[in-house]
Amino acid sequence: MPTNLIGTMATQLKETDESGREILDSVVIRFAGDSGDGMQLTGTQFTQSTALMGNDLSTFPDFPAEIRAPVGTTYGVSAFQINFASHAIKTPGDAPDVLVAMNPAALKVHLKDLVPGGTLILNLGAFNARNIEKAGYKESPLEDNTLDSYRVIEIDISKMTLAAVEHIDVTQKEALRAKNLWTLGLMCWMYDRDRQPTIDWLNQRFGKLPLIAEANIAALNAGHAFGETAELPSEISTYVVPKAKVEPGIYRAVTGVETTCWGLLTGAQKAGLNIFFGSYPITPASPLLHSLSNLKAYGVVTFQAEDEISAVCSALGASYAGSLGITSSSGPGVALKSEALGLAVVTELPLIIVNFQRAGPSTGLPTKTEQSDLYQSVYGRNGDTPMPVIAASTASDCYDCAIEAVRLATKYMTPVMFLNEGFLANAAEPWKLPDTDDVEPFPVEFASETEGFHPYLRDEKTLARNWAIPGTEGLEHRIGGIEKDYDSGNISYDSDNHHKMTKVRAQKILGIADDIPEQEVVSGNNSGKMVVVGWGSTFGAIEQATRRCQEDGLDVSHIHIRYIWPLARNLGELLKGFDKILVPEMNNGQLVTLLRSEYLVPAESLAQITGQPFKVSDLEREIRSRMED
Amino acid sequence: MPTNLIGTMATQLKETDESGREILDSVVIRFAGDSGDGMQLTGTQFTQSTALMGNDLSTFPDFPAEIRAPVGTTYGVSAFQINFASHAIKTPGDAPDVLVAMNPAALKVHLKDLVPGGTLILNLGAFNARNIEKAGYKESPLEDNTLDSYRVIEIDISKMTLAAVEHIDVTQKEALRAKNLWTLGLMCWMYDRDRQPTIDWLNQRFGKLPLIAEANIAALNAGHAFGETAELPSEISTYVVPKAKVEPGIYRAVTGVETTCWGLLTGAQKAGLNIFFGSYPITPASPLLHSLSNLKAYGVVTFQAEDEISAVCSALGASYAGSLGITSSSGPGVALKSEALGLAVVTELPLIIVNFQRAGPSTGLPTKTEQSDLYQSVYGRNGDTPMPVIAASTASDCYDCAIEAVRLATKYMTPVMFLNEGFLANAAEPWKLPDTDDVEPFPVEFASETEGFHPYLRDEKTLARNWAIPGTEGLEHRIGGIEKDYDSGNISYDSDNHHKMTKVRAQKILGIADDIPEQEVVSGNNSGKMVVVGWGSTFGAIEQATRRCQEDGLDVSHIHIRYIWPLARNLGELLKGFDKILVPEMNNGQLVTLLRSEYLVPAESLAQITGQPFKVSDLEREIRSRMED
Amino acid sequence: MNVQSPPVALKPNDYASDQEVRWCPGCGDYAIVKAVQKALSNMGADPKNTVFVSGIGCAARFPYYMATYGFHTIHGRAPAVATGVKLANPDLDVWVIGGDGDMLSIGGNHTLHVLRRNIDVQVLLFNNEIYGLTKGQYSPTSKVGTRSPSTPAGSVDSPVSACVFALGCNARFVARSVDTNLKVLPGLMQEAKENTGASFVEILQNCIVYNDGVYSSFTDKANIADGQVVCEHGKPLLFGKENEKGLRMTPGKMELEVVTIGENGVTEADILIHDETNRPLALMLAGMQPPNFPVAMGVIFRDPGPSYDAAVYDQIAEMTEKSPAIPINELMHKGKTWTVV
Amino acid sequence: MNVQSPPVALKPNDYASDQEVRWCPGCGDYAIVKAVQKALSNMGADPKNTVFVSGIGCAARFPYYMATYGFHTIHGRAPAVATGVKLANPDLDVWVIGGDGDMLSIGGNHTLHVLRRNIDVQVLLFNNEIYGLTKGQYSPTSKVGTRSPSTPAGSVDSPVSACVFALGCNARFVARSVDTNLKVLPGLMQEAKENTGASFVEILQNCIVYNDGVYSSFTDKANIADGQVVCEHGKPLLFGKENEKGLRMTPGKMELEVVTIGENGVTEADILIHDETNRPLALMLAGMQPPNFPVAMGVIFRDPGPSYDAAVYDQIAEMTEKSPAIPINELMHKGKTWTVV
Ligand SMILES: Cc1ncc(C[n+]2csc(CCOP(=O)(O)OP(=O)(O)O)c2C)c(N)n1
Ligand SMILES: Cc1ncc(C[n+]2csc(CCOP(=O)(O)OP(=O)(O)O)c2C)c(N)n1
Ligand code: SF4
Ligand code: SF4
Ligand SMILES: [Mg+2]
Ligand SMILES: [Mg+2]
Repeated sequence: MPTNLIGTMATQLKETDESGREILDSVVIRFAGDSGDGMQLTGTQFTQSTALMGNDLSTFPDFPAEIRAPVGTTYGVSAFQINFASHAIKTPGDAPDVLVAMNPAALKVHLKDLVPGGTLILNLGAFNARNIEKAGYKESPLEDNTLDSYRVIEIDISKMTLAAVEHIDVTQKEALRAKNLWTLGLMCWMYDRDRQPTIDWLNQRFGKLPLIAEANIAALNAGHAFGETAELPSEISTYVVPKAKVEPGIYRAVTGVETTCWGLLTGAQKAGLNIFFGSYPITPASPLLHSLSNLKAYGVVTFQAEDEISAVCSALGASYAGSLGITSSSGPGVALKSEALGLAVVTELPLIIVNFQRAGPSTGLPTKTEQSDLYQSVYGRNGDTPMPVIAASTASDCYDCAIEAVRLATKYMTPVMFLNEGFLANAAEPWKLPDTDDVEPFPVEFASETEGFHPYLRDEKTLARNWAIPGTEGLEHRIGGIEKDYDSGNISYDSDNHHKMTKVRAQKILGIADDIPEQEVVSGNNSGKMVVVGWGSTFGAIEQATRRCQEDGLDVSHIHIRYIWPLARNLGELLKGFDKILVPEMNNGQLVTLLRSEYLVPAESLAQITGQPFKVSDLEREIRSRMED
Repeated sequence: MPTNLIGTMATQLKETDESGREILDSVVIRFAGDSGDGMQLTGTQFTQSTALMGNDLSTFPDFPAEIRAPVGTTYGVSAFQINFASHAIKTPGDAPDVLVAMNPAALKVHLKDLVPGGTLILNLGAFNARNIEKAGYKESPLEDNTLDSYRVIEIDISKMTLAAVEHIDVTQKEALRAKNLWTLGLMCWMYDRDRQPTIDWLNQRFGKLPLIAEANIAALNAGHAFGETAELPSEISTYVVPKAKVEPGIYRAVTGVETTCWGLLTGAQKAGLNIFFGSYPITPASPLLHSLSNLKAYGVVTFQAEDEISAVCSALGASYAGSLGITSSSGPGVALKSEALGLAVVTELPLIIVNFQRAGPSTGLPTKTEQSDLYQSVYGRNGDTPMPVIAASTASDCYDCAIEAVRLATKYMTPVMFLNEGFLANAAEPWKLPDTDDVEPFPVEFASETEGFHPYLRDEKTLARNWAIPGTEGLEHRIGGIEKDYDSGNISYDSDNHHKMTKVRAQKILGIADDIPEQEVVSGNNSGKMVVVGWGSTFGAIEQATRRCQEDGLDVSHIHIRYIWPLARNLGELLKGFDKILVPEMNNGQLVTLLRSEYLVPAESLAQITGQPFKVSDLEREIRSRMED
Repeated sequence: MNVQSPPVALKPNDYASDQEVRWCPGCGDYAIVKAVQKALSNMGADPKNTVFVSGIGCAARFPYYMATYGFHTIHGRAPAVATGVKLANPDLDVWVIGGDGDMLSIGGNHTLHVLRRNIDVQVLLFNNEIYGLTKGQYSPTSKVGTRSPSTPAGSVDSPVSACVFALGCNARFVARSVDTNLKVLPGLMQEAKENTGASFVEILQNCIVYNDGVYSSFTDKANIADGQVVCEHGKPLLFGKENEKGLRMTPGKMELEVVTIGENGVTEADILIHDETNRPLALMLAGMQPPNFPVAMGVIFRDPGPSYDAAVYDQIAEMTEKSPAIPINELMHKGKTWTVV
Repeated sequence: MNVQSPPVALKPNDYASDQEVRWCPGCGDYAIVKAVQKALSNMGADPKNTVFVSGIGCAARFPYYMATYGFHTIHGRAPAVATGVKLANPDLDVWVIGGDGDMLSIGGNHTLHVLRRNIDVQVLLFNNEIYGLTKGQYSPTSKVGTRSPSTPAGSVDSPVSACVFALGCNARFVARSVDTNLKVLPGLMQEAKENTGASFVEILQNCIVYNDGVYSSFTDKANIADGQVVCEHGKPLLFGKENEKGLRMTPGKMELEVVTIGENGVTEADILIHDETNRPLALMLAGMQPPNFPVAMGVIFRDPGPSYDAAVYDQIAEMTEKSPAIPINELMHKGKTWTVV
């Protein structure tokens, strides 16, 4: 893997605003602590406030597979990184400028990423001998030279929190739990974030436990007050990151799960169908099941199946009956669905499979992200069993891809594989709220004409078969997994017919290439020395790295592929215009295989299989070095 | 699909032997009748006799998915084709020279394949109005000009059979059932085949029902006698097909199931392991389960699991415990195994998956052959999950491939996908019996050294991990599907470790390329105008077609790929030496994708997805036409 | 969905599709398809609202022969597909068809869950104690010692009883009959259909090719009277040619025994009255095996409860009433947003 | 395989691996792992011949914490993997571990078949009525109305009872206990181990994070006496603080009822004696639900039969004796061959 280069530090202008806050262009902060320390919550609240302040931002939650690992262990450390800026940004940042470490284990795991000279905020209260040993330190890192090259702020946050909530009638345990809010308060002071959204949220969340709400708010305010009043080391100052200039509109912070959910809902409405969602819980796909479960008022039926096979089969059954069948899972669960996907292909029913990819193979690293199910999506079935595959790049793109998946599935009567990623599912970004009216409706027309009807009657143009649903008088018919006669839809064991049907199924999917946009170049020229071709969530990192190279005068372009299958009709032409094709992927080289076989272009793989997003600096270095090859 | 050209007729020398029989170089006979008419049995017995006569031969059984479809229907027609010759042959023949049609439906289905001027033997007894109508004929084909261009022999075989067994105390139904043997007797007369093997077989088969045996033998002899005595049309003569000149040795007629079974057994013995075979019945893979079930005396444990998932999981469990775990299935069943195969890859345990491919997608055409699971084998799993894939070309090659699969699985501690085909499973060919002593043993050494042991300790050269089995003192350890630490084998969520482990798993499999033979050219030059690249059961047809072109002076070579993954180390070099690369496959173009992406060579697909083997003539025509492009 | 009753009464044959039936001559499946067609006709079922969902196997060919909607899916998954069909449109009348391999081997888990959830479908299991379509391997219902291509020396694992399994899965309607019992089968189907929730019907079916006569010890005409006992709620569990035999609880034990009225002082009053709502009793009845016991037929257990599909739609209605759908645009604007101008 | 007993007696702790335990603090799984270690120590189990096979879930992390052989497989498939382990080497002592999701949701079919086949393994199902590892979705054992991330308005499908299901699957050893019952659990494990064939043990386990207190109505100290009844073969089914309550069959019905000795003329003689070999009784006991009934604990059913693995090897021995293996070369030459010179 690419060696860990030192991340790019936020450009520090050393300008100050009217209130004396130093003005920063961008900052990367990482909160790290025990799984029980509430780091995800802290990060999420900080994100909310930051979003409301008008910064552009990107986040990266990184948590252990254990639900609640024993306190103080390194594998129990949970982290949340946020990058926010006064300009448009696309990644959660390579390396934190600020690291908040709530205990020694968090320090142990994350210190290596902090930029040299970066700010380190430590909860002294957790640095007792036992925790230090548990984290695997021989000596206290506070007492040797471990922290020499950082700006260290040591605060006994635990004690401060206890003091702050002393007057409230909660247990010591409950009081201590508020220490993440104390920390959040301090960070709000330091970066001038509004506490009100958090206060509102706490009041709502703990509506039935007002004392808990009160304790948390007290801690939040105390942390803030501490910043204002305490004597902090002189190098520590307060900062402001001005609003980013972004398109006008109404914004909210979203994760890819939320936008996928809304996109599916929008798509279903545009198609005029009810959603049936059959799924089986699995990390990181479960949140989509959870979100859709709350949308019953939209006629959404969610079904927690007994396993992934039942999940996909029930969704297919629902499609047969006239709903929009959707299923979702992650790699291992999608593997289990493969046989049924063959049935979906052969019965030519609409179906959407949302795959939130995670690090594999097998159980792998369930909470880490990866892009390693592309092969499975395109090729992973018995027989000649093609289906469209589309992949989302950002949380907002998830919305559009979801709608597109519905459009293709219903228009072409086909299962569609929608490749999502664990990273997209969890990470938050600001999203300019779309207007559903901007999406052209694509209403489904069920078959009703009995004259000449048979279930495999095809539309001449799309080659889609007609969709006749139970309940329709006169269109009673039988479908199934055995090959069907092209002309009657009955079972057929005829040799030539099988050839014809295999070809028409393939042709139907390939024909979609005429119904999707031509491939565009994200940045750079339409031909030249090098093109970096990416897909999925690496979009931001690749774009930033290519931009930096371009700014340096390098002739490198960026192409981002959303339609994995079929590929855009002009893609081959486009790729052939470049001398070098570099394909960075968070897998061992999968899209690169597809490009090579389709276009016979000498595309090269840049594989990073760490379960972590690419760092812009790593990519930039790699682009530069490969250009010199 | 390639249009149905008229097949090549057997070269008729019109020479005769001393007894006046016309000497033929080769003949293709097809027996066709109702599923209940015993055509498979007739074919198999004729094959036995032919094999014992010393001809080279190749067969193609083709039967319906129905167990016993209603009498007289076209979809209930079962056929068996045999090609036998006095020279080496490699395919069951493009088109029959002789068609035996036991009823109108059989005529309806198969007449189109008979060569013009070919011989047609009809069972008049079955050509009643009802059957003629059932077969979909408007008028009796005997009475219009349907049969004009053939040499037709109409015999009331039903009546002849009844007469022949009149004196034996069997029911009318039982008597009529013997009509396939009457037909066999006639064919034995016509082609000078020995009836004794069939008589022996009948006596053994119906040991407990001597009257049935007697009836069948009587019918067999009557058919033969009829030939000798009846006044057959003058164009019909008797023939002889002299022995083929083949390598000296002891031969038997075998199917790919038998040789696969023996190969696995031989491999296991060479490795010093017991076989555990976990499988779930599915067409056309079940016969392997049946064969292995009879080998209990060899320490073979066969387990009919509740489903394919349990089949593969139990086999993996058995490998963990120190057996050679094997599972088998066909496409849909292999799809179900995909998740567990990921576990096999990550736990690095030996495992063999035998996939008897059938026509897909989904249930498809279960009894028809196809090569469409190559994608699934190479790419069909979540995550980066590589495994070796090897494919057999003939029944005898199944034996060698099975041994090779065991060798690779145990030496490299990896699951191995062994691609077999329905065609290979069912078709018979003569096989020179090998001597197991010619196979170098490759005994497995289980780990026993406790010093420094951890479960993922690797052999430096092969990169295989050591295999420590339960029962071994001091090597107690835990494995599983979560990523493991390279250095300790414990669970590891470390990012860089995951990258390293993914790479080493891929490297281990790619390294096998150094342990397999270099790719050779089957026929033709090592470089030139065109190479036809095939894999699997199309070997014979491709070789024959290429040979014919070569004999015609065309510069075309034939490469046959047995190692699908990893590919032979010199393959890329070799392919680049040809101007054109044509890849005929019984799928919609799968190997061709692999070759293109691996070597960036402009390989072209020649797809035939009819569930039927290639015809030599079709291939030949296609090669010629593509050479002209 | 616009569900209406059909304009004219349909005859059994009107429910037959135009596809030629492809089972082996003499296969028990022929009788079952007839029985179902008769049942549909009796009930006046509307073909357009009737859906047959099957897995893979000989039994699973069933839908092709019905002039209704039909889905021939993949091996073992029919209950799962049917669940989706029913949840998408609860107005449909959904039948699930499969063999013993389909529903108890590869599909056992889906059978468990469709029964446990009590989805309002009829599950018809054609049990021939063998894998027909794959040419005769033993199945999870085959008796110990079954010789088959995969168990040439006889099977050694004890079978599962379909009805006992269903009872353990919390099924609320469990019945059994025989393929050729055309007198009883249509009525049983109707009861299954009328039951709210999942109805499980085991149909003992003769595979003439691979397992011929496996049930003849109690299904051959001469053996029926002594070999079968018909369960009718509230009626004594009597059987035998003259109804002279019966089942009773062995005094002092929770165990069934076969007694003859008039022998050893047994009177009709001693005979157990069938209580179809008693699950332990049903377990005993379902588990009875020849030759020591008659085989229990009819509705062995019935204790209806709310169906899952109805509950799902009730909940949807409830939630919709509580907070009705707002336009998606508004939905997305709910929560914290900010405006950039 | 060279199976010997270990040289020195091992203490419970000697069965603990060096891996840090990663369950949530307070999780019931901690107690179970201790109980198993104690049981192994009591039995003098040999670590090298002991294998723990698990699926995926919190429970399924179990093998990592044992200093024995262990295989952490994939979700739901532990019984299948264990089947292969045991059939490959019947001398091994194989334990199967999984949660309610692992063994009754995705893995229900394998659980059915490992029990039906009676493979000599111990199946320990840690039932917390929730999906722990995936953060709290309801499971097939969750009570109706369970609010969870996937059922925000409450679940509507009725659960399956693990022990009732096992009984329907023809299991021959069915027991139940509670995670924290360290007094009883090790002994129960030992009985499970000593049973020939598949032993099914449901362990009610508290998930402190997602389903805390789901069993407290009968497992909290104060509630144990009235909330649980311990099944012991041949002993009356008594419970309550003073053993003053008991179960009896409602006179004239096949139904259990709770009675108090001394009330309404009930004496100890009226109390049902537990017969662990009676499956219908076991079904009744296993199905008892609070608050109207105490929850049945201990060995609810035991009726050993030959194990599948033993039968497989017996058959191998028999077939080998009948026609011993000949060299493969000879095997291949059997049948019709011909010689070309
Ligand atoms: C995934 C998969 N596995 C296996 C098969 C092969 N198969 C088809 S039907 C069948 C079992 C048939 O038995 P049963 O369900 O009892 O039905 P029957 O034919 O006896 O009516 C099997 C194993 C398949 N089609 N798909
Ligand atoms: C094929 C597959 N599907 C889904 C998952 C996700 N998953 C992991 S554990 C689990 C269920 C956990 O519940 P349970 O078995 O009751 O164990 P517990 O965590 O409660 O101990 C699920 C759904 C998976 N790992 N693999
Ligand atoms: S094989 Fe058996 S079950 Fe299948 S159609 Fe034939 S008789 Fe019926
Ligand atoms: S989530 Fe529940 S079951 Fe899992 S470890 Fe935590 S407490 Fe235990
Ligand atoms: Mg069957
Ligand atoms: Mg659980």
